[in-house]
Amino acid sequence: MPGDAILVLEKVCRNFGGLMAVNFASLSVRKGELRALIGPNGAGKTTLLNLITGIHAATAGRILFKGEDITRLTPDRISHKGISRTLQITSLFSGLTVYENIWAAAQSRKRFFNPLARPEAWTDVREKTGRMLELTGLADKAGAVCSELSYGDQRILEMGIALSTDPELLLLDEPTAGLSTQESMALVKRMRAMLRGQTIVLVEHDMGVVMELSDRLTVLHYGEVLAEGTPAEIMANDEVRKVYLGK
Amino acid sequence: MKNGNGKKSVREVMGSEISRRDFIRATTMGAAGLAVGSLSFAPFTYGAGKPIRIGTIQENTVGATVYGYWLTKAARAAVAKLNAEGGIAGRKVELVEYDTKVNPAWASSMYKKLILEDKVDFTMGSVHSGVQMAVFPLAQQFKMPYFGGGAMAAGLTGKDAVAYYSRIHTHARMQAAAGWKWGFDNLGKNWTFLVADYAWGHSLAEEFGSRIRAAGGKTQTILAPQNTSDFVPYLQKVDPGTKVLFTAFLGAPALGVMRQTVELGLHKRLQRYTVICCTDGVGQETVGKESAGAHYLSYYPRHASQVPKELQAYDKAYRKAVGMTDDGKDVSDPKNTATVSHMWTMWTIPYMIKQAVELSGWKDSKKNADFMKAFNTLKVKAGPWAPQGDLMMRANDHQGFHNHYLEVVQPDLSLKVIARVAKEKLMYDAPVDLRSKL
Amino acid sequence: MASNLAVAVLNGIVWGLIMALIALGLNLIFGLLHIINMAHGALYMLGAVFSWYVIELTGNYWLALCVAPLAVGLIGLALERGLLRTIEDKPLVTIICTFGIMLVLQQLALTYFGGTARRIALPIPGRFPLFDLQYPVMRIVIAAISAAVMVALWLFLNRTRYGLWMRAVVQDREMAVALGIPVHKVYMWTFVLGSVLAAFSGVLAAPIVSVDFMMGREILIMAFIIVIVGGMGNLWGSVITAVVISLIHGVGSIFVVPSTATVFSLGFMILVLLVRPQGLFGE
Amino acid sequence: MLPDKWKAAAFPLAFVLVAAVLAAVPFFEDLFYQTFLTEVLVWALFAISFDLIFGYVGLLSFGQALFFGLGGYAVAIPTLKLGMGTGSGLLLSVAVPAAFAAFVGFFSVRLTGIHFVIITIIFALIGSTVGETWTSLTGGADGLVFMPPPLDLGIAQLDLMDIRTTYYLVLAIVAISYLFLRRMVRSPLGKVFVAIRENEERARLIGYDVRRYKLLAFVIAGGLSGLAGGLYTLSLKYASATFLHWSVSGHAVVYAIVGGAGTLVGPVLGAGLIMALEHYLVNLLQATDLVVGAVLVSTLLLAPMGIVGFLRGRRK
Amino acid sequence: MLKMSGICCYYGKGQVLHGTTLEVREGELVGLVGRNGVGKTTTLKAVMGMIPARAGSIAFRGEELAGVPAYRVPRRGISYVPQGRHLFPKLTVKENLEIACVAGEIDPAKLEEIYGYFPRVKERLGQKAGTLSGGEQQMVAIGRALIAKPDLVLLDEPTEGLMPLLVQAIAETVQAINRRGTSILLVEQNLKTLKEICHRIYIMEKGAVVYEGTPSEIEAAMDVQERYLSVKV
Repeated sequence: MPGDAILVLEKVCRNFGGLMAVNFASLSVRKGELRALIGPNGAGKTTLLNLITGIHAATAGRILFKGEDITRLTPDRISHKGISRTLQITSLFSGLTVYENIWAAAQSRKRFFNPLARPEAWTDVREKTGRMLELTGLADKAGAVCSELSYGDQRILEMGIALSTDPELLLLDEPTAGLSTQESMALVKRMRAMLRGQTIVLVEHDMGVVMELSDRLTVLHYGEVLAEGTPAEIMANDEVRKVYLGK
Repeated sequence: MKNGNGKKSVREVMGSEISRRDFIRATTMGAAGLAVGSLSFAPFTYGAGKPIRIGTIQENTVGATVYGYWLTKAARAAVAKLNAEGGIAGRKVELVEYDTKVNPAWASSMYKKLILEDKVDFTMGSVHSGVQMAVFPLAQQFKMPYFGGGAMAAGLTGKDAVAYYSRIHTHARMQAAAGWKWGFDNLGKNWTFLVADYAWGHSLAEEFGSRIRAAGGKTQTILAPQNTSDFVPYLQKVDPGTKVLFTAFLGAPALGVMRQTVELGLHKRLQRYTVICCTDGVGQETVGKESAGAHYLSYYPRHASQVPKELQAYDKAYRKAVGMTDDGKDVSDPKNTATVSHMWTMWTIPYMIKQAVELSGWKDSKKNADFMKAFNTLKVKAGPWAPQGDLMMRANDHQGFHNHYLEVVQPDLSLKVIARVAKEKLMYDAPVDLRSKL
Repeated sequence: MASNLAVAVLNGIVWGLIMALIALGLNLIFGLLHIINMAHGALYMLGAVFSWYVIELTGNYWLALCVAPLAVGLIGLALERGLLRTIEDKPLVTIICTFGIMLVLQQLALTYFGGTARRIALPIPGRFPLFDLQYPVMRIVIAAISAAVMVALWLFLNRTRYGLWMRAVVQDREMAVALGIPVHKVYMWTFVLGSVLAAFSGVLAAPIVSVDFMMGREILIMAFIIVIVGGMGNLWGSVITAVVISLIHGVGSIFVVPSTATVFSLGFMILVLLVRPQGLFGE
Repeated sequence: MLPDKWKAAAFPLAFVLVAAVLAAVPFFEDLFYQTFLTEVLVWALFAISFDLIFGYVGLLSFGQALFFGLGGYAVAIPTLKLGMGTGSGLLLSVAVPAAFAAFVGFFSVRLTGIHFVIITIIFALIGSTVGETWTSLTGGADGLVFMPPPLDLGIAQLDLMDIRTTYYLVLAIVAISYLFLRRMVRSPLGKVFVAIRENEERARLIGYDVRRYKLLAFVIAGGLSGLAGGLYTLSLKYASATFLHWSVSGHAVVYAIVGGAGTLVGPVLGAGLIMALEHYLVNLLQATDLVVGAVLVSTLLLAPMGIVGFLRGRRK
Repeated sequence: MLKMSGICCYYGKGQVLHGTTLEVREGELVGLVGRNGVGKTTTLKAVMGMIPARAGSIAFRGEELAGVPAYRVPRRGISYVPQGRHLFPKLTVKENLEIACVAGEIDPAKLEEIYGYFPRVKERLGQKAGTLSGGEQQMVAIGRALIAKPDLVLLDEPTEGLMPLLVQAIAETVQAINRRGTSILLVEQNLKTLKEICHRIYIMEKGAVVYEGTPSEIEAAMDVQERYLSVKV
């Protein structure tokens, strides 16, 4: 589907000392869709996200974002191209308040040289931070140091940070990891509100969440793309069942 | 205001600071008292004038502890003797002491403390060039007379010298003037300088070397870091034709180079020569039997027996006063060797201060300039206060001149004087004229 | 020239072996506890200082060689138990903390031992001829002892249970715990062993270099260089590096001024840090 | 808890109050306290410049002595050898160390953790080795003595041989530097620094070129360390290669840690307290390093956030 | 023998185990199955004391394990084979075995027993563990767990990443070990293997055990399989 594909991976590979973590993976994500990446432990899902965001360099293949080759760019450059992500293990500015966390992300789109600029004067960033706090529902906890938040709130904040960079593509790495079933459901609800219209690649183990949210699924196994399709297609796929159920 | 005699500090008036000051006073006086006790029991009452305070900074904690120990000992003994003899101009003399930590930054801080907090009238002490360089501009800034205790940097009385600093003691240029010719004539014409890659080492190699070369000798210079542990890589570079190996290191490396020279067997084919600064205050038994046969350029014979006849009476009294045996050891600790060649400065300077005060009619800091003028024209005759012999100040550069000695280490590790260089032979053109600056 | 070279090479090896011992202790502690021990030089110095006292009392160098490292080992034990244990997992904090410990130990040595350099007589005074120079037998003996200690350390690490544990903890701490290895005790004994090695090399070097409370400061930097170039955590890389650096230094100083050599070797170290932060022999 | 309005007014009030007290010192105290405070202020500036790179960006630099010493030489050498004025010397004492910091930082910020610590020590060692051996330029360990010419401010000539003038000059420059740093760490730029300290990977992922910001912080810190060295040299009239030795950085480390890293007021407090302690102790016992080392170690173990952190914790 | 009840574990703020309860009886081979990230590995680590349990109790032979320092747990008679083997790569196979005998020397009889299960281990004794193939590493890892003569072995995904032929062999060996009297708690993602060898099977979901049954009971309950193990909602 050329034209409206926003992210394209062409035969991307990455090995770690002989282990092929990602093995000629090809993938195409369309604008506006929510694509879930599933697969057993060690299938290479997180590695794939790391390749897209430039944390690891691909050993082979190309990654195109909006038709532009971003394979060799550094993470900060890729962020400025419009890709944002959350991490599997919560990664916040843990000693700072919720407000400061969001602010740090919100101001990242501005170019600034003046070391003496007053943050109060940046009304646009302030408004954006306020908007984000509302959107994440963390406005009443804005002054709290984020290491004191509940884990669920931390996960939401993590997403809030990612969203505050105005991404065109959002990568979510196991947003419900470490949450109970009830908490997961609450998070999914919040996500629906927060992420409306956003193009998303979602790595998730919780099938409930995946089925609830995703438009299409890609199944990874040993670094390779095993199958791709709508949830219904994937459910009916024998190979996938074998991988998951051992049948 | 600038000379430190300004109005009293609020704190002083409030008295919160008194206890600490009293503490210093008590300790210094206690020490002085002890020294007095050992001399005589003659009680003395002082005039109404407030005490004259002499501030000292010495190397007491780091590196050169032994210098601090002995220079302080000499200073205390001198002050005790001065007080026993009636003080200066009828005023009692007090000593205020601080440690330099061999750290110019710390020393300058302590020096300011001496001037501004302890309000001393005169300052003296330290054998460290960096320390003296650091306090040198402060002496000028506060117009505070300062007398070095034996630092060798020629610059201290060189062309950038300041008017409130005087050195009665030798330095690199004078050492060279005193020592090169003798070495050149008696030890050999082919010299190798193995010196610390450090300002002090550079200047010794330069001062000696240029004279040797001018006289037609050959020189080689090997620089090694001052903190070298293993000298073998440098010693192996010594030219095979070398006749004189001149070394200059301080502290542990000074011992190291001495013994490692012998370990490599170099002592058999060349003469060893150095300035006593390397091992002053270090017992020859510590330097080791490897040092037998080495030559030192010194500024006071370590052993009483080596002191020239006409000075022996003064030397005897001086040794008794500072608590030093005939072999240059601490009377209470035979392992503690005195820095014989440096410490006499602290013995003589207080007396010279007294002379200059009397000559200039000094009462307080207002007459510091006159005091300095008087001090720098002093000619001290050999006597109880000048056991090292006649001493002469030169008013141009505030440099003093005194006799030098050449000592050689005997197989029994005593130091034997084999030559004496009279101070007249050490004169060089004054690089500066400070007379107009006072 | 031949004699220069022969002395340079021989001495490079001898001095390299002593340096290797110091660096081994530093590296052992780093490899296991991830502590950059700024106090290591001070422990080396304490070894030499204690040995001086023992020799003063008994006149026996070989006794000092046994006693002084044990005494320093006790200090290491106290430091690990009392101070470092609670902050072991914070590398930057341990650097600052060991820096503070270094200040304290140096000052203590100064207060009680004094600032004057002391000499320890060569326990074996002989020399043997080497071309037109001579070379002290004791240096060869010291090198041999140093090498023997390294062999002993190798045997300890490879032939004993504790050594096995140490090697295991370096590779996979979590699994070591899961197998029942008391990791905290291993840490403690590693720190003690590192301290003992530092002190032991201090005693070994003492008859060559004289004893002085500042003797550890410059050695520390040399040991850092060796550990980094050889690879942090790579013990035998340190040994090779120590000998090679000593050789280069010995041979190189025939040709260049020492400060130039120092600047170049420091520059080389920067290069290693940037290009191969794991060290030349690290993987 | 105080109303926000009061809180906003608290700092300017406190700052003005402290500055006023310090400015009043020469009218009540004798010269000693002026010189002592001059020193404290200079070391405090050195400590906060170190804290910018350590407390705010999270990089432990043991190499700040290099910039401190260079700042000193940047004042001394042009004045002494080129006959330049004190004003340009002070500007150079910021510019030259900042330029060196840019060079050193270019390599150093690629490394993190202990590797960063070590590379900064190495650079400082190179500096002190060159400084100690290039005696014709630097005077080596003996150092250089110079008499600073009066500082020409256009409207007035400041005689730097005068204690009080020097005190006010140092007080003014340190106060301005403090305000500058305070503004900076609260500015968007400062927020990036703190973000990098808290979570470098996250900062990179939201689009910050982490290395560039680290380099920027390193250069600013280097420039200010240099300024501290310049002021120190100016008050002493003496520059020395010993100031370049990496162990001099230890002062800044101790002051910042004891006072509270990651705050600006902490290092200033730390400098004041430790130096006062040293000056007091020096009359009682000689082993001041013993006490400094012990204070450092016990702070790390008992109050890892320093005095300021401890007080804040208590207030909560 | 092992009784876990109401265990709650956290990674930082994230709660991974929400009151896990399970039991292994003397001589039993129990399977623990569940999808990725449901807390199976954490359950094993909680037993080993590697992750502290903030609530609940872990009793081994009636003695409480929670609060016992991690390094003391193996001495009580529990061995652990972690996911990914975690051999010490730079140690030889022999050393990898020796290290597990924290309290004493290797028992030759036990060693022979291990050779019996895995003849390959004997051949590789002198080789560095890092140079072994995945299957061989797994054999050494199991051998390392057995050499300390445990009463209970915790096995975390021993067949992960192995060739099908080896999967079979490992499964059979596990069964053989169990038959000689060692209790085993076996974690797998692959239900098929478990159904063949286990006495009982627990299914985990979101940090809690949601189903318990014998293989045949599970076989019958297709809905359970679909619900907890398949990709279907």
